[in-house]
Amino acid sequence: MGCVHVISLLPLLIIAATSVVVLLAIAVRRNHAAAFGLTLAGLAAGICSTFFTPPNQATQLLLMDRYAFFFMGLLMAASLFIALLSYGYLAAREARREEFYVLLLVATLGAMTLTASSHFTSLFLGIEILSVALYGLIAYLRDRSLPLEAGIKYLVLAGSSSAFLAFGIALVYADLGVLDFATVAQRISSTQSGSALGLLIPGTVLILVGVGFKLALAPFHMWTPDVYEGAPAPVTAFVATVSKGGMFALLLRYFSLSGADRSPRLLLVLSIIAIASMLAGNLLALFSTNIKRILAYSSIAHMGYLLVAAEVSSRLGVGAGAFYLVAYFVMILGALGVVTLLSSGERDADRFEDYRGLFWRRPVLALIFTAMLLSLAGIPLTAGFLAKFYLVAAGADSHAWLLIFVLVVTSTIGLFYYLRVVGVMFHQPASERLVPEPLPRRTPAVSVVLVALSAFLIWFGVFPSPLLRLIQFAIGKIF
Amino acid sequence: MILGWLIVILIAGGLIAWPLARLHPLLSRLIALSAVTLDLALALVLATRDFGPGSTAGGGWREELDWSWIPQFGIHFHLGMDGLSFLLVLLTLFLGVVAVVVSWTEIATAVGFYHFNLLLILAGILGVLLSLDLFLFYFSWELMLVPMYFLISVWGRERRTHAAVKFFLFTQLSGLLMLIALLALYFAHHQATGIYTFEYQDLLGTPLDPHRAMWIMLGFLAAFAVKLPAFPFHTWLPDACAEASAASNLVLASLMAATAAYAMIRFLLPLFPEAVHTISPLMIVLAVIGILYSAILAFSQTNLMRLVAYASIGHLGFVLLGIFAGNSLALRGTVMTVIAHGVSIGALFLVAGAVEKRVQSREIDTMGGLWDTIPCLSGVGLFFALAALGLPGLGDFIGEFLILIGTYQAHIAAAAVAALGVLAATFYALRFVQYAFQGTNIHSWHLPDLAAHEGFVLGVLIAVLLWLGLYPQPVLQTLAQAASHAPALWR
Amino acid sequence: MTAIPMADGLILGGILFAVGLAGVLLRRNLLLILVSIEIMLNGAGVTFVAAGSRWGQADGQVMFLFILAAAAAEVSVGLALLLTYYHRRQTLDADYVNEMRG
Amino acid sequence: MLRLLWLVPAIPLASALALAVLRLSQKTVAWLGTCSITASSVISLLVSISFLNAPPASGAYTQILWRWFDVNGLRPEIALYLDPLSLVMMVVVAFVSFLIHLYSTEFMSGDDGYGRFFAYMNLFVGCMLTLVLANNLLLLYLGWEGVGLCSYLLIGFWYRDPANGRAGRKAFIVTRAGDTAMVIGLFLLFHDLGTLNIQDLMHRAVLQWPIGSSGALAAAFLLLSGAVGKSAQLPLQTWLPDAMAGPTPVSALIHAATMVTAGVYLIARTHTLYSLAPQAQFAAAVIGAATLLMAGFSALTQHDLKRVLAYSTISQIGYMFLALGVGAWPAAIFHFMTHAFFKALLFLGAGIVIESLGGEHDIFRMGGLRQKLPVTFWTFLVAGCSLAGLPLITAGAFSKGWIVWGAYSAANGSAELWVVALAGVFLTALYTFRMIFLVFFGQQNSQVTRKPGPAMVIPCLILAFLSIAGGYIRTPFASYLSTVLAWNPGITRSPSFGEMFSEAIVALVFFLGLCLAYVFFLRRRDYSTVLASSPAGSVLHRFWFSDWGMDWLYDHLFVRPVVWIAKVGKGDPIDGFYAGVGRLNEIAWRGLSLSQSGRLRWYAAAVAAGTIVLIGVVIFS
Repeated sequence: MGCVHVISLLPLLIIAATSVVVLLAIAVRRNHAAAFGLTLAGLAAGICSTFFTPPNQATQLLLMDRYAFFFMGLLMAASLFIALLSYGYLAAREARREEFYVLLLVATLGAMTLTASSHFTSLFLGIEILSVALYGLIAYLRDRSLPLEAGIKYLVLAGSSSAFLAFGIALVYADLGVLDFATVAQRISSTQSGSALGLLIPGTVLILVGVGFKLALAPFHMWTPDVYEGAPAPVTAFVATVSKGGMFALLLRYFSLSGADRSPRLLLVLSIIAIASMLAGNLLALFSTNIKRILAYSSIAHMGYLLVAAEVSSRLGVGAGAFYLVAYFVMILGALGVVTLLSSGERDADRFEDYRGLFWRRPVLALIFTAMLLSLAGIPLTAGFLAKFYLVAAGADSHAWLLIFVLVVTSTIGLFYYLRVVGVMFHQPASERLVPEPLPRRTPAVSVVLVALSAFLIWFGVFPSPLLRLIQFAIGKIF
Repeated sequence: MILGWLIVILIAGGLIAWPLARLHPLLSRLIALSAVTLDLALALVLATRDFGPGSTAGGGWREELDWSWIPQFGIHFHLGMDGLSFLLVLLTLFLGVVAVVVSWTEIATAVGFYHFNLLLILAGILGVLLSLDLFLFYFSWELMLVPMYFLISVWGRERRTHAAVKFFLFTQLSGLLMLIALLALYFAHHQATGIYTFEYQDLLGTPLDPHRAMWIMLGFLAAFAVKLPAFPFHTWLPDACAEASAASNLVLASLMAATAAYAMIRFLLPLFPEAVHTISPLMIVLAVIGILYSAILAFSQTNLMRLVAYASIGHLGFVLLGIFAGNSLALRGTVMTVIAHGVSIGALFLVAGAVEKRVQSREIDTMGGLWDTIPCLSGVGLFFALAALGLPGLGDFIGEFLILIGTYQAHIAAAAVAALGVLAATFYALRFVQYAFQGTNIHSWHLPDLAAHEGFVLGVLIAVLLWLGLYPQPVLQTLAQAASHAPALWR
Repeated sequence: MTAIPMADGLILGGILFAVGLAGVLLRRNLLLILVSIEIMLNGAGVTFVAAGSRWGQADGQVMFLFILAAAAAEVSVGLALLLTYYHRRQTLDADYVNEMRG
Repeated sequence: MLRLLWLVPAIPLASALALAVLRLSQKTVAWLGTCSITASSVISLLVSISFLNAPPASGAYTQILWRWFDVNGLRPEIALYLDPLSLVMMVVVAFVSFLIHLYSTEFMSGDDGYGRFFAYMNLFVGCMLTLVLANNLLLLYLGWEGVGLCSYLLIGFWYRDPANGRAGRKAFIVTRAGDTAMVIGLFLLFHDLGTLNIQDLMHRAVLQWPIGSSGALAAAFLLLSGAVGKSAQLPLQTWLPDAMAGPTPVSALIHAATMVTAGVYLIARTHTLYSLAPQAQFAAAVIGAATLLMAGFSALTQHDLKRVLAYSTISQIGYMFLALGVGAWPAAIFHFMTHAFFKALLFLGAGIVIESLGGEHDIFRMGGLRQKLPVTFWTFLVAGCSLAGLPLITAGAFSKGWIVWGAYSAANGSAELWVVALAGVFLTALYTFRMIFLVFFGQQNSQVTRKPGPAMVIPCLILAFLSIAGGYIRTPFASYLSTVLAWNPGITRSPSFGEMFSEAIVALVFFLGLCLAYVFFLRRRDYSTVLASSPAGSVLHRFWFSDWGMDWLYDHLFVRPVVWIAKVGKGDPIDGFYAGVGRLNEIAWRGLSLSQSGRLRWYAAAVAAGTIVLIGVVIFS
């Protein structure tokens, strides 16, 4: 492992170092602003580093290519936004706020590892780093009962899913004797259950369980609403974006490695999972009255959509997946940003009552939230529209008609609950005078985040060309 | 370039009108009105420049604008106008002005946001009518939905949320089916030629095997049939109309239907001639059933807006019939009907809205004897009811007559049964007049008659209908110019 | 020392995994569930070691070490959470952890 | 002079517009409304004189105003066509309209819808003249629907009573049912012959269709349906008696003199087509014969003065259809003209009677008005005699005698039709004098509260003159019309059975009817009551009174089913499907929500179960 390898690992190193630095800083003196500032600086540096770090295969475990850098940049940017959201949120709630950033950085590091991993070992390590940090993050507000419950649920379920994953990897290893993606993918495609021990396919399914759990795909999705609801809003945003994004980047890479001739049986399993996720996610959210749960269910459905892209895995499919993920990050961060902003000191703003008539009280905030929801539903002028378009295009290109048909139908079901929320916000109070409330103070960072995300939302929705060019540049090496 | 301005002015007008309402609602209204009026003026400039008596009779796009938009997918911001699109653009802007004027007194809350939405819808409609790039078309098609959703759900009546959601779900699902079809066509074209493009002219000649062509056509048809709306996909319209304000209904029933009919003529028929021919018997049957069905249901409604909505569906049944009759007379009649239906049904919504404003109800049972107290409004209502029942001399008649006489050339039975629909229209139109305006004034109402701006708007609409009914030749002449793009259709 | 056949190792790993899974599903005490998860992980670890010995590679044992480390980290965080939870609710019954549902 | 032709329909239309839009005093309305029709009728007279003095070379004058539209071979014009037939129609329509407008200025005075009334009436006259003068079937159809609309508006003129509105709608819908068939006929004609211009159509039809060909038959039958609806013939006659709900001048103008004869005009206009379709023509004759009898019987039983007249109108138009059907074309048009005079007069007289009795319609509550309303009595008597066909003197006798003769001698004529026509004469005399005796003779039952003024009396006098004098122009009329509408003679059956003989029989039958009426309704009223209360008599009476039960039949056959379907369908059954889809989703949501129980072990079990299922899928697929 030479110097070149180390340099290619720069983004990972920066984030790892930042977490250590923040930890040390806390040891020296507790200061929320300082920890926050250091975190921002580290993340910003990490993002910058992705632009000029030379791509390289750094050891057998990590493939630091442009693809990885793109997703790392995306994850770090998301973390940056989440850090910005968290600052005001924590300041109002928790006495010991500084460790939050350490956990955030470590979790990000885990997710970033996933985007670069080309080996099952790094996959397992990445997931573990991510998970363990997440337990802490979810239950960070430990003197409240909901975060604690969410943390325990996540702990138990994520722990057992890790066990599934590890056992699956072990079975694959027992069968093939190798653990790097390229070889495994190629062997899975070429063997028609003719492997020596017949453990390959079950092992792969077990691995899928682990991956599916992280992505909250049906039927491994049940933790999602409870964790989303219980976790502090910024952490919910993290679970929804960074943790899933890293995993998805890995999935996309894995499938693109196996090329066109993939095992039909595995494809079948994936299709079942995708369809189940789309259906379950959208149906579960239909009449739910908790915003965070609705977002959780909707994220299940969105992961189902994304799985379509993964399954197609043509060049178009990978591009669509990447674009969709970016759009999804923007809108889910935006939506949870609004939730964060509206949350009071006692509890998060996740009930319908918190949003009733929001448009008449805080028009700008309501419109931003509406834009995010409509983007989730895939309505034009927003990034979500083009993302869905791209996704359906990828599916149509590969003649995955059933999948995209289910996608279309379920996303229409999905529109129903987004519109329910929108309808609640635009519900006109009968008698009250309509005096628009000003935006609350103490939240400049959140406002900046929301405005920026809205700008991205519209930008990607109307002039997606730059982003598309970037994505094509990033995935160029894979094919 | 002027086409770009048409759209930009509307969007800019909406964006300016929105915040200005904070200062004073009147400012917002004025900005919106001037934006739409300016657009209408521009369109009239086009009328004299490109479609006037001096212009040559040749074909081709009279105005065109082509910018690269998303080169990665071969998507262009490509607008073009011929006689067909011009007519409907004119209709859109004309009714747009009407809608703004009518909203002057009707809309009192969130005035800025209202006008933003209204102008955005108009921009979306223009986008649909002008795009020559199928992606841009789809984009504009979907773009209309959100502002329309807001128009219903914010400024509607009691059950507005339900109605708005229903509208949105129907149109969204059908739109997504069209998206699949559109992409299938896109890739089929790529397969055949190796070029990725959404360009209308390029896709026109895409070779498709019949089976695939049928499926792709069905995808497009789903979107158009729902938006039109055609029987049996119509049920969102009455619900939406029952809740939305009069101006929204004008946009919803008159203009959205116009876009759907336009899309069928512009895209469905030329892109998939064989598939359309195969399915046309079914569609003709649906159209005829729809005509009769909606007439009967209109007859039984007690909500004024709902009644008019079913009347609208009946007229749109004729539109569907004309499109699938496979006859150029019928096709010309279709365009006439779209225009005349836009004016007459739109006006009926306005009349219903004006009545509602006065008696504070949409239920026909609570009215009666209004002629005693508001004779002018009642007379105007009578006039538009007559237009709706297809009285000769008014615009609707010309369209329906051409459709029926064209249909007769190919499908005698369909034309005969559909002609019964004209008779059935008499039932509900006269019932509307009877229950709303005639009878005894049991409530002893003393209501204000038409205000100046209402009278002016409705008067202009009456004049337009008479003009369309007695001298429709300019319209048909302009339409003839569109023939060059799909000569087989118009021959 | 005779080599243990790989099949035996695999079967042992499988049994451990199954036992752990059954524990997770059947035990109501959160602490025991945590223990069961450890058993599952160890099942995976045993399988790795067995597979490694089949291929004559160190990779299996390296993975086992990673799994051990991960399990340790998980348990430490988990125990902390359980402790806090016990303080709040005075119980570790998993079936009471359902304030959120629907 | 001929170039002024367009003004004939244009002036009433323009003044209708002015009356509808402007707010005018009652006096101005009367002036404007009447003067427009005066101007129109004066111009029509001038045009006619000029046409008669110097007929165009082709025998007809066409004035193209503008091309309506021009698409793919369908190129109708807004154009007027003047030939002897349309000239007669135009002059009669314009002149009778003028008289009735004059009458209305007084009749309607004080009504709060005065302006509206004259606007509608002017619109009607404009549309009727358009109908008559149209050179193509589409423009004719425009006028056709226009008069139907005015009929609807004017029947329901007193809109406060829902019953009037109902009558108006009934009239409009029933006639429109016929119109629908007619418009399909237009489609057929255009499809087969490629034009809608009437003269071209007739020309091409002769060239293209052999006699009795299916195309000609279908077209003729379809147009006949339209005519039957508009002219209140079997089986679409039910609307006309109810249409009496409108103001009496409306009944006089629209439902007696002009609009209801539009069907006659249509068939006469397209008579070439009917010559190609003898079966259709014969059907017209049969319809006419049946209608004249049925309506005659119904008229016998009515109590309402205006309803008697309404059935009488139906019956008389039945004569015209009979004439058309047998091929006695000029007789039909001649009867149209005389009927316009005397029936308008009867209605105007009835209007005076009803007004003067304060709105009393029941003839059994009238009586003895001879002394109180002498002028009205005499004019009414003249008109009644004309209607019943007092021989040698009255116009009605000339026209009706002609038709009766035609029923035997014309192309499609037969002895059976002749007998029916004679029976009609008898019935006409019977119900006419029943009415006259009951209203004007006997003892006075109610008080006369209002006397007619000059504006109401003068039109009556003029019409009375015409009801007599109109008959004497029969021979010049026939020869004049012969260029476009020649008598279609049949084979002479028996030389002894000549026209004079037929006329003599008609006269005999008339007197028979008169005598019977005298006995039953003046001398011995109790005879009629006895007859009507006898078992068979009362059944027949009720049957005839209710228009042979046709209203009941249609009510059960069409109206109720439609209303029932509408009631059932109100909530839109199709929507039920979508609601079902919605409910299905809701059920799915409920089911799935149960799975989100919040319990850890359940979640873990789901993960395990999912894993097992997926492994199963992999292994067994």
